[in-house]
Amino acid sequence: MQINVKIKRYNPEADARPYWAEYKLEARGSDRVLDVINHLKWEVDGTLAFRRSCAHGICGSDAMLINGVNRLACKVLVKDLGERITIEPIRGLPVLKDLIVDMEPFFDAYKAVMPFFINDDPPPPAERYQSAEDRAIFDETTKCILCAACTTSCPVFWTNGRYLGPAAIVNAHRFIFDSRDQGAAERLGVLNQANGLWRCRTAYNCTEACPRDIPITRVIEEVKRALLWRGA
Amino acid sequence: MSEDGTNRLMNRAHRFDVIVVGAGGAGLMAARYAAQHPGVSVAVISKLYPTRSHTGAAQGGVGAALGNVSEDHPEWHAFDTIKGGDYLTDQDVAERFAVEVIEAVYELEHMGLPFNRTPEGKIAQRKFGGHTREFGKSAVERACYAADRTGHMILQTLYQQSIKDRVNFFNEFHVLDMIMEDGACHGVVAYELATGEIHTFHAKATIIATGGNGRMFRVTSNAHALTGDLMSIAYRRGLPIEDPEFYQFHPTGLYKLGVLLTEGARGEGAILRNGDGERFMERYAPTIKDLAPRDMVSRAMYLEVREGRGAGPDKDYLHLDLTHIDAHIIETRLPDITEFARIYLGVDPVKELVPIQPTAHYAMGGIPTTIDTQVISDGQNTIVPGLYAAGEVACASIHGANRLGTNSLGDLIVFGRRAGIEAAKFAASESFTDLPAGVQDRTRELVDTVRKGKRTERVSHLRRELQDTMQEHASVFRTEAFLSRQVDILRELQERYKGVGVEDEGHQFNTELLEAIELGFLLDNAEQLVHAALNRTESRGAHSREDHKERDDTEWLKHTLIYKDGDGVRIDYKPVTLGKYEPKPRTY
Amino acid sequence: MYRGREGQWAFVLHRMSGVALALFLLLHVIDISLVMWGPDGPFNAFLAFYHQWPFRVGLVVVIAGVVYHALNGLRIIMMDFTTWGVKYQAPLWYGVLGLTTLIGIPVLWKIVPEILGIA
Amino acid sequence: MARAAAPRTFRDAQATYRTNGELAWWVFMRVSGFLLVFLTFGHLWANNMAFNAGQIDFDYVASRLAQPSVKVYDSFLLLFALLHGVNGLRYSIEDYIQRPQRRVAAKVALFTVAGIVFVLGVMALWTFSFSEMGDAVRALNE
Ligand SMILES: Cc1cc2nc3c(=O)[nH]c(=O)nc-3n(C[C@H](O)[C@H](O)[C@H](O)COP(=O)(O)OP(=O)(O)OC[C@H]3O[C@@H](n4cnc5c(N)ncnc54)[C@H](O)[C@@H]3O)c2cc1C
Ligand code: HEM
Ligand code: SF4
Ligand code: F3S
Ligand code: FES
Repeated sequence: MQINVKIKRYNPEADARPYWAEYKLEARGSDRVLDVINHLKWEVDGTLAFRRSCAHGICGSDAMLINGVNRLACKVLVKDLGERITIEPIRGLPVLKDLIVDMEPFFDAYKAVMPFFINDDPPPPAERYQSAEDRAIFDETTKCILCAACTTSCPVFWTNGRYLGPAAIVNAHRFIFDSRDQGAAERLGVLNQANGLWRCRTAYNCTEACPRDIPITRVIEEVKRALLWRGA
Repeated sequence: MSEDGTNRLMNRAHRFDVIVVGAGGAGLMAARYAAQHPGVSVAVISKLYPTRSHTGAAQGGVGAALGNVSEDHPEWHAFDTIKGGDYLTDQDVAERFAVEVIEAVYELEHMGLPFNRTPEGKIAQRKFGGHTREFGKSAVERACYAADRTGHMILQTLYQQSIKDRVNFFNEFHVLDMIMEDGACHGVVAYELATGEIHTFHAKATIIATGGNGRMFRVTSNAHALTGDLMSIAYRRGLPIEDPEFYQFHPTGLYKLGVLLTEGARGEGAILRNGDGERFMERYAPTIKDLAPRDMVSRAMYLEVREGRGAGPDKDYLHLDLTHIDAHIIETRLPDITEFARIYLGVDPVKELVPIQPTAHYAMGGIPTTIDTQVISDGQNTIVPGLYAAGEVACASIHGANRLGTNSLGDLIVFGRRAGIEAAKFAASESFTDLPAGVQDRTRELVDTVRKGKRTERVSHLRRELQDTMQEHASVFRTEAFLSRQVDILRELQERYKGVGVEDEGHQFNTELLEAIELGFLLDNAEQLVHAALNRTESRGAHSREDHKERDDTEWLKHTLIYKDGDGVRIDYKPVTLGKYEPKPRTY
Repeated sequence: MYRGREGQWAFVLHRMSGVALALFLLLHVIDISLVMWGPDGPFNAFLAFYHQWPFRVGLVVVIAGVVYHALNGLRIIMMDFTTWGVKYQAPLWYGVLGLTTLIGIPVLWKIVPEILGIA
Repeated sequence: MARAAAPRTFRDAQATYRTNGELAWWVFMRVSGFLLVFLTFGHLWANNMAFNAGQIDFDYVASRLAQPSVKVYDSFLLLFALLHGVNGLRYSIEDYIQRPQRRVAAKVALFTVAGIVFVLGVMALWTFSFSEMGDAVRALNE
């Protein structure tokens, strides 16, 4: 079918400000949006810049604002969008070129919650044991691919870039609720700061944007309660 | 160069004791262990953000004989690996691997990796293709897994630890050359995507961990970024590539897309069916049926299609049947692949058959190394000082002619770790030498040729032709006629490649430029594969010649080493390290 | 405009109503405190000014804002302190809107005639 | 620009938090919100439903404020609504004003205004003897 694609473009070396570019092309309903923009790049305009790698929703490179919602370009099909497709860079992070944004602030927020396993006891010769139930508690938050779709869909983050954002909280949850980990208190402490957890206004955009179906708002609420009852 | 220019040049010269190229499982493991060496500075250079590496796509599991579910031993694992590799596996490497992978898996667990658990709370394990008890008696639960995202967990866990360890990262830096002088490696030269600037990374030891090259085929499970860059760079620098003809096709890729459905699905009981609904693997591998090694299953699938028993209007695909498996097991142990089928094909695996076809998956060959991951430059195991390789890009050779499922993740952690330790040890004992003059010259030339190219050819068209013809002529079944034809095609494509150029004249995030350069790398990878395949007149593992159907141990029990030689290639050999397992016919 | 769903709009309305109410509150306390100047002070004149119809309509909006904000506040509290609140956040929000309307009917029934001067 | 992303450490992270202030305010918003449901609804009922708000005048207000129970009720309403509302406004300031100096200025202004309003409110409620003014009040006292 014939589709109409509008892309918000910006080349810092040539353009004073971002502008909308429109393209008409043939596509199949089963094409991914990534196939569409690849086609544009390969056949129409080589200067179009975006990130991609795995092409099946696993690497987290290509979160974009597609038809008004954050998604991975490789995980949404043309048939689910219709003939008019609008693509913008994700919001709240500085746009570097076309659909490429600066991910450093995002990763900084991630790093701030100490997203790594902490257990200073000498490890046993084999594995540390963990019951299947304990493992299940944080299963969902281990799925995160750091695509930033959530953080950049959050209305609080759009205006307040100091907010650590849902992705950081998700990754803190991953460890706070791991029965083997010993760093929960520190992490909760970080989240307890002014721009941490308490900035979340339960807007649910993050949950709806997450390509890994992580129930982010629920996760955030779990961390809020943990902080409330355990204290920091 | 202006004052200012020199200054900027200084900022673009970096010096670390150990440089790791690639931030996948192998690279991050290497960085971690190198950094643990006191006083050794380490940096990782990656063309992608680390967590975007394709290790994150690995699904099924990592094989280690923990024996958590049923009795298991490293000897059994080693044997399966050797037999799976059709006896081209170096047996000393496989034996060491089977032991060390157990330690490495425990270490990953200690780093926090969230494996699934058995009812007793141990690491859960499941069956996987080619992994057996007592030297081939029946399938054994050896794959340690975390749902169907084991690779994701490994990648995340290692990246997390590298944050903890304060590893230096240069993300979105594309390595385009190695600094080689007098047969030794002194670092790499890289192009910074954000600015278009060229940086020199001076190192005492360089570890290459850049993953695979599946993008030379049309239907592949590999990411867009897997273009075999360093295999090509090493090759251009006069180093050999080992066994490139052995390229694995994974049986269960989503029809047309190539997106992988893990073998773990069959480990959980899924069955392959042809267009008539028959469980055809019973005819090809009576004992372990659907869990036979990948080369055998992919060949069986090709034969089914060729003999008219495919499914669909064009009878060109087959089916993976999960419908008899408990829906809860599917949703909990195979959630991701279930989602892939639903999203990309609109098929619900719980209720429907999933259309599949073999998909280009894994390079058994690569940059040749010793068991300690030192890169070697010839069949006499001459070591290239300061150069190490690990992961899919390397060939130690543990996978031989065909890799077993789960052995790649094992490879990453075992040899990634080794590379880190060895490189750090080497770096600690060496001092920096002066860099040769004009270290950036080759890179500048490479970039400039593409930048100023004539643009008479489109990169995407050449790449498509490469992928189509490789799929056609050099995939699961090969013949002399097809391969020779492909040699000609590649020569023509190489010629036409000289006419490529880019529309994007900018410096910042010029992804078009890099795609063009990557295509050049891919062409080299294809050249290595096709020439080696044409040369090897036998069928072994993943290399299946219809004009030479038998394995020929008298003539061909040896590794290929292929070199670039002017515009052509030169082929040399390296003996296979044998051991207690005599090559036998491979039946399952 | 980001095409968010219930949660986003619940938040936007909650914030808008909250800010509006807070600003209104500040004004409201000031004008009521004018009583301190006694019956002959500015108070009555001020109120007469407020009794013009646009302000009375505004007051209806304020009441609607309070009702929405209060009910949605309760929704937020349920999400924060129960394990099921998050799961039912969208239906709860529709409940908030429904109840706000429901409460609005008698309020309008009472006040509209007053504004129109019928009552 | 070369960016060797320097990872943060435990200490960097720990240095960023000190108090439980935000947690306390979060709890307060919920507790006060819950109380405010009753306080505001009661207030609205009394002045808009049980009375015609279009007829509110000095006498009406004075007659209400002459009752001790109303004084107490309104004091609670004033206190909770003001704290709740001002903290809510502070949230908005944190979110929408990104320049640090301006943010501080906005907060200072807000707290000053809120302080003045609070004092006004308290004075109106407690420092005047309405019984000396207005006919209605007198009537009430008789
Ligand atoms: C879909 C899929 C499923 C799989 N499932 C399994 C499984 O279940 N079990 C198993 O054992 N194996 C599995 N494999 C195989 C295994 O995942 C890979 O072989 C392995 O992850 C490769 O890891 P690596 O570290 O070598 O490279 P990668 O993870 O691919 O990383 C390569 C790194 O090199 C960097 N790089 C590349 N080129 C350059 C350059 N020029 N300059 C700078 N950096 C560069 C990239 O940025 C990246 O960081 C699977 C593979 C795929 C594709
Ligand atoms: C009537 C009962 C009320 C309830 C149940 C209530 C509840 C709440 C709750 C729970 C919050 C926190 C929102 C969050 O953290 O996401 C909140 C925020 C707020 N409230 Fe109220 N509130 C009430 C009345 C008021 C009143 C009378 C005012 C005005 C003075 C007010 C002004 C605000 C403001 C400005 C916010 C901040 C909004 C935001 O940050 O998004 N509220 N309210
Ligand atoms: S939580 Fe979901 S949306 Fe957010 S970064 Fe992780 S995967 Fe992406
Ligand atoms: S969108 Fe933002 S406000 Fe909270 S629920 Fe998600 S982080
Ligand atoms: S390309 Fe990897 S997530 Fe889309």
